Amino acid sequence: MNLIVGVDIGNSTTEACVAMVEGGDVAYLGSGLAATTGVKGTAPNVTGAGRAIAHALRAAGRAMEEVDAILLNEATPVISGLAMETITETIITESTMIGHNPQTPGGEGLGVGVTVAFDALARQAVAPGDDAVICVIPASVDFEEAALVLNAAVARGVAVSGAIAQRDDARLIANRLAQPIPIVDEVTLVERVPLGMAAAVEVAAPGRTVRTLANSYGLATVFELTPEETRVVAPVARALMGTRSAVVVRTPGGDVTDRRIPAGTLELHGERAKKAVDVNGGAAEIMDALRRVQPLTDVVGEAGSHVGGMLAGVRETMADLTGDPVDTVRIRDVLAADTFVPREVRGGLAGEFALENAVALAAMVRTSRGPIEQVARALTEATGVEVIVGGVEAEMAVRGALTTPGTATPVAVLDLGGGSTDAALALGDDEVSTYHAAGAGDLVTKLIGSELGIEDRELAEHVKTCPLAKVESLFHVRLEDGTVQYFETALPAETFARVVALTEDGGMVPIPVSHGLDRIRRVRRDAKRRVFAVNALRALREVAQHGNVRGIDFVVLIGGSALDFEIPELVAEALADHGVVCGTGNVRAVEGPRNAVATGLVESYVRERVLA
Amino acid sequence: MNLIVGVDIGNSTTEACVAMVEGGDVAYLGSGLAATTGVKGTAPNVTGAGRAIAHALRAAGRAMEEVDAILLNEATPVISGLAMETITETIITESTMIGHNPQTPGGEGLGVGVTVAFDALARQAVAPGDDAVICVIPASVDFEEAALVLNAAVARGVAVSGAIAQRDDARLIANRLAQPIPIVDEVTLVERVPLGMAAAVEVAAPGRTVRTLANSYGLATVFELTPEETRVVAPVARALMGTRSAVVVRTPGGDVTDRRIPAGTLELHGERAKKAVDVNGGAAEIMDALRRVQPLTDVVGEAGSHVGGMLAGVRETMADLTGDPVDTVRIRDVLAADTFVPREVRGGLAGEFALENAVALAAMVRTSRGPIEQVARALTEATGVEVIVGGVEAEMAVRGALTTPGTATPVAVLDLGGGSTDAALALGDDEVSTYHAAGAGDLVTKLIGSELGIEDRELAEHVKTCPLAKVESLFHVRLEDGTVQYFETALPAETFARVVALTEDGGMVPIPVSHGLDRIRRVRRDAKRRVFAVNALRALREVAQHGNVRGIDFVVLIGGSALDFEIPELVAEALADHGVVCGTGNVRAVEGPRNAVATGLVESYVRERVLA
Amino acid sequence: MSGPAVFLHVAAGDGTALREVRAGLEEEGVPCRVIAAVGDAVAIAYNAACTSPVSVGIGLDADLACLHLPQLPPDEPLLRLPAVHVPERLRALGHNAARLVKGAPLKELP
Amino acid sequence: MSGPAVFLHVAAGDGTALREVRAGLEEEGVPCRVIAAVGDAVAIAYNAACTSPVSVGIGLDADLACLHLPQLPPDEPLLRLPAVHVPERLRALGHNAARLVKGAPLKELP
Ligand SMILES: Nc1ncnc2c1ncn2[C@@H]1O[C@H](COP(=O)(O)OP(=O)(O)O)[C@@H](O)[C@H]1O
Ligand SMILES: Nc1ncnc2c1ncn2[C@@H]1O[C@H](COP(=O)(O)OP(=O)(O)O)[C@@H](O)[C@H]1O
Ligand SMILES: [Mg+2]
Ligand SMILES: [Mg+2]
Repeated sequence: MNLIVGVDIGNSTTEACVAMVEGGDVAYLGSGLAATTGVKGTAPNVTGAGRAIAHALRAAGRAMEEVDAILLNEATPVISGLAMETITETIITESTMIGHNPQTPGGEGLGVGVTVAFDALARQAVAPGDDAVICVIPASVDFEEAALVLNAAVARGVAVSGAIAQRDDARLIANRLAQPIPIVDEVTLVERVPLGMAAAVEVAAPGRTVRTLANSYGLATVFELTPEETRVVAPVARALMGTRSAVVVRTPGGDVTDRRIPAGTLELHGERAKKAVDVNGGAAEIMDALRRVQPLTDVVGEAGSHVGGMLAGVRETMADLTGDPVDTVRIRDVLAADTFVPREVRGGLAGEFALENAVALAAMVRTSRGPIEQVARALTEATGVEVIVGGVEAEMAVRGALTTPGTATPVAVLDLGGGSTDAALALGDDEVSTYHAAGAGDLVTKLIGSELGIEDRELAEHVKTCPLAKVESLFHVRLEDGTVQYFETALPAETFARVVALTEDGGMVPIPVSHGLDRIRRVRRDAKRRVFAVNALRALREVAQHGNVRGIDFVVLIGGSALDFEIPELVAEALADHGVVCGTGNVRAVEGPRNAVATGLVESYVRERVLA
Repeated sequence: MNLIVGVDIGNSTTEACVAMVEGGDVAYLGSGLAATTGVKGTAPNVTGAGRAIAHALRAAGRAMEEVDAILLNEATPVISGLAMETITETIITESTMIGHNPQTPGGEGLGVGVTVAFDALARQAVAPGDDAVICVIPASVDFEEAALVLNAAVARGVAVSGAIAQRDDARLIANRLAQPIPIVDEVTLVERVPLGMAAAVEVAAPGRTVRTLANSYGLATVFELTPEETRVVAPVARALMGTRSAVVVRTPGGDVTDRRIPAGTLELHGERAKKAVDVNGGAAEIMDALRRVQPLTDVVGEAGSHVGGMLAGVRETMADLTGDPVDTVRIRDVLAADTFVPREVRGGLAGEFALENAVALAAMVRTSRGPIEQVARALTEATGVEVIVGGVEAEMAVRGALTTPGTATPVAVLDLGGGSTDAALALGDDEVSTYHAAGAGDLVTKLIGSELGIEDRELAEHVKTCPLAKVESLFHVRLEDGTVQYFETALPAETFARVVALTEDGGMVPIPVSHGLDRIRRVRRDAKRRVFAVNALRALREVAQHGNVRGIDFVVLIGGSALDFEIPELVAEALADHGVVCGTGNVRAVEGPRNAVATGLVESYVRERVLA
Repeated sequence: MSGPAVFLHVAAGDGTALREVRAGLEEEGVPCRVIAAVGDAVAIAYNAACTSPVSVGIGLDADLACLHLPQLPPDEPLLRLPAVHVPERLRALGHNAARLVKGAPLKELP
Repeated sequence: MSGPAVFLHVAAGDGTALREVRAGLEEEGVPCRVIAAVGDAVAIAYNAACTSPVSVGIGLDADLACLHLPQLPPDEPLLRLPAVHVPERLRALGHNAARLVKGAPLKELP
């Protein structure tokens, strides 16, 4: 009888299990996990491993002194890095448009005229016969005074067709006008609105969006533009699509541009071929080029370009982590994902935001790290127990995953981790082929964070792993699926009408962004799809014979990201057309998708002893 | 001085405009429209034309007697048809699962046991040592009685691990249990639940979804399945993904199948090539094949197959409408769109629905209809005014669209109508190339109706053309964009918590489906994209030189569907990468996207008189 | 005591009506507070609605069960059922009171 | 009169506070009803909240402006501002009363 502990040091998590082995029989007594300490495969791992083992022993009701041997996996020497680069930029070269969406604009319809300062109107500097005017009202003017002056001007015969206000009082003003006009308010930088220029103000009916100012030919009609001028203002129209109110001021030479920032080219070196691809072409083109040069030996970015800097950054971080010289770091896989980043528009007047396109890259780096023996030795020192370095990680993962009820070979195991999505295919008993695809849970967190403008990584992680709810009153929330949950005591006022993430332990984390629940949910699910659905297919194709996924019978999902409440579902959806059974692993019928490698180490140890 | 009326008879709408012409000068006095009466290009059109002319004359303040000539367009002899075919079917061959989502299930967690009738439990027919049980409770049992019996059984030592209830009282029962168990309620056909079988009941925490029963390996664990059996139940797991509660009963031989209904092949005959394509492959494959055989001369469906019947139907309807013999009807364009249809699952126990895949086809048929002269003669008789049949519809459309401010050649006009999306490209002055793409507003309406399960066409039309709102209390609604609208008097109780369509005239039409606002919105926008974004690109490629859309400077959207509050935006989005200015037409700077052809007729009449 | 609850004002009744209405509310997971009252069902329902912190009230007397909201005219309750009645309909009235609070579509009365 | 409205109970005040609070509500498009009351701002605000058909109340006296909800403990209003105060903050209190009714995120007080 032997008390054995299996230990798996992953990039993020170290897992352990305790088993009693007698001849060919094995009884599992407990398991545990802890965060990995240090870079996987280096001496600092010992701390985390010690913690995981201690947890497992506690669960088993055993002590370290009773342990006969610790089995440790031969860690794969791959680690992953992330980078992101914005490839478009929106600039308003002169103040031509205000496309922001105040919550409470005033009036309704379209007003066209020449911009005039409120003061000038108050001083009667505009004569009855003059052109129609758009009045620009600064914050110093009270709404009653504003209405008084506008009404007086109209009474004198001045055509007042719209207004732009700095304070949040458009409705207050509009409600007091004898003849209602459209008013856009909350224009923070109202003093920058050029005066004496042709301008148009449009406010749509509630629930609708502006029609004239969001249409190039509508702008052409309003400002009597030539075809050439129309072409120049087309980006203004595009930027205003979907807003409920808008102002466009026609300044000579004023312009909005939609600039593509040259991001540079990526050079993919394969064993047999080489391909250069323009990053501005987007993720699909990069992944397409990658498919053509597989197997990949390295990736370099054009020197001096954005992507060059981006890849150099990845290489340096990796070199720092591993202690390898920068020039020996080789990139063995990349995953590109199209994304977008909300950025304040340069030259805007009311803090307008534009969604800029960006490309995110995850890269997989093979390192020349020292052997695992170093960790093994340190672990023996720390525990006083013999440490046996066992089989290859992928084989152990397969062996552990196969303890899931209902599985059999040919089986593919997909380890959905933090940095990489690892596939291992076992057709018969021993031949295991593997692929390490760059990109996993960490990239999902990063995409969610940047697309929603959330800087705090922990918050982005909450958005990733928790269902959402909308706080509809101080006493109830509406969950993602529409059901309502009631509370006896008031929720914090700052969560009111906000979207919150519901943590597993019943907590409620407010998400401080202005998007609605559904938008946040879509960002979350799209990010998961772009990473895990894409990578599952990609990794399975790499390990499958002739790239044919249909030949695989069972796909078992393991790893931390398989614990997610929707990632397994999204992966199953992506594999639905390939005739495989896909589900989340349930290691030893009790562990769920955790502990596969640690369990595989024990299984393989037992088998070898029986065979010996 | 001549008083001239231009008349355009479209498939759905007849438009007219009245102009005073003097030498080369023209002054437009008014315009009007009416629904087209009869099939476009046939004598019954006169009624609708008369109405449109009368409206236009009234707007112009003129009488029919003053009119010198009516200009009529040479109508394009194309009409369109629609068909839809379901290609998958979900069948539960024995009662194995109940995946419905009652609003208020009881308890939380997973319960596994053997199904037993409530009566048997009440009669103490289950002994303490027996297997764990899942109790099946019919509607005749009151919740207090149910709780009493369950508590008594547990007190006697019977392991009760879950329950299935017919009434809506799962929480009432669960609240009264000494030991809480998961309970799924509102199982309408509870008497069909097989007794004495292994079963599992799972209820997820609020806002979450079932994990074990929606995972193939979870089912394998619960029911101790072999890999072969696991493969068989995989569709059950798939069907349960996303629900909050579920029941699975394991009946020997019970099974859920996901059957593909063989839909047959479509044969596309081009002028130079021929291609057969399997309809089950989906819309993308059909459209791809179409691209390869262009120009298309006809399409036939495999005899005896679903798609064969589908196309025969289109052909017959067209023949009926036009009076042409069926075998002379030729299909000149098709648009295929992937869609889905909610269908009740055969063999379900609680009215479960499954979304079945379907393919919708729009077809464009060239007819050999008699010349427009027939309509012209009838119109002269009806009005007593000379009717002049003028130029080709597409040329007139371009000429009318070019009265939009800010436009110039090279211009492409996209007429977004009811049955077809027509492109006309004018590079210089007179060379106009055209393409009639099947599928437009009517197909969008049809997709929306079938995907949401709305039978009433008018209601589907409302969903298509109106923004949505959710009635949040009897006194306020929340609009699509999140803003709130308040009412002084109570809204009808049946609209409470429902999604409504807001008609342009301020009306509120309840949409009697169970989906949330956001789901309905997504269906609506996706339908518009699948039809108009796809067709805009397709039609522009067909008319552009070498299929290169970039060579076009301006794209002007006209026709009824260009009036839509979001279609122009979705088309502009689809063309965003092609460097064209795209916007909604504003004919004569006042008509918006209406009246282009009627205006073009007058413009061309004036030009010819000047040249003559 | 001011927790969120539907107020249920009871002037009289045979107990069954009260039990069913409360069961409907409980199944939906919305708290309710039962208070003895004097007056006819419509009037006490309106009063219950006006005082309930979630603005939903129910009134019960020997003849009627009423569901009321403060925004409605006092003599026009949203729902009015005979109090001695099919239990399923009274249960549904409880469900609907709760659904008004939760913002869920109302149940059709069976 | 029972239309949906925030109730604004006023014990005293210099008029400016009242004007600003009402302006905030008007800008948001939510009706309000001004009613003379006796008592301190907290108490009358709670009373206003309990009687308002939309369950949002405001109380004003010479010292304080309070925003209250019936579900809160009577002596703990959601918001409490000095009544003789920066007008922008009083305006924002009106905005927030309206936003509680509309279910829109609250404005930060300037
Ligand atoms: N309960 C959970 N739900 C969703 N994701 C999770 C959960 N727990 C961990 N993760 C994710 O799993 C990833 C780490 O996976 P893990 O298997 O522990 O990594 P590794 O294999 O690299 O050690 C992280 O991206 C983390 O966000
Ligand atoms: N206001 C509107 N908003 C959205 N769609 C509209 C509107 N008015 C008409 N339509 C759509 O336009 C289509 C008919 O277009 P029309 O140009 O009148 O047809 P045709 O060119 O065939 O005569 C129909 O599908 C109808 O739903
Ligand atoms: Mg405002
Ligand atoms: Mg229930």
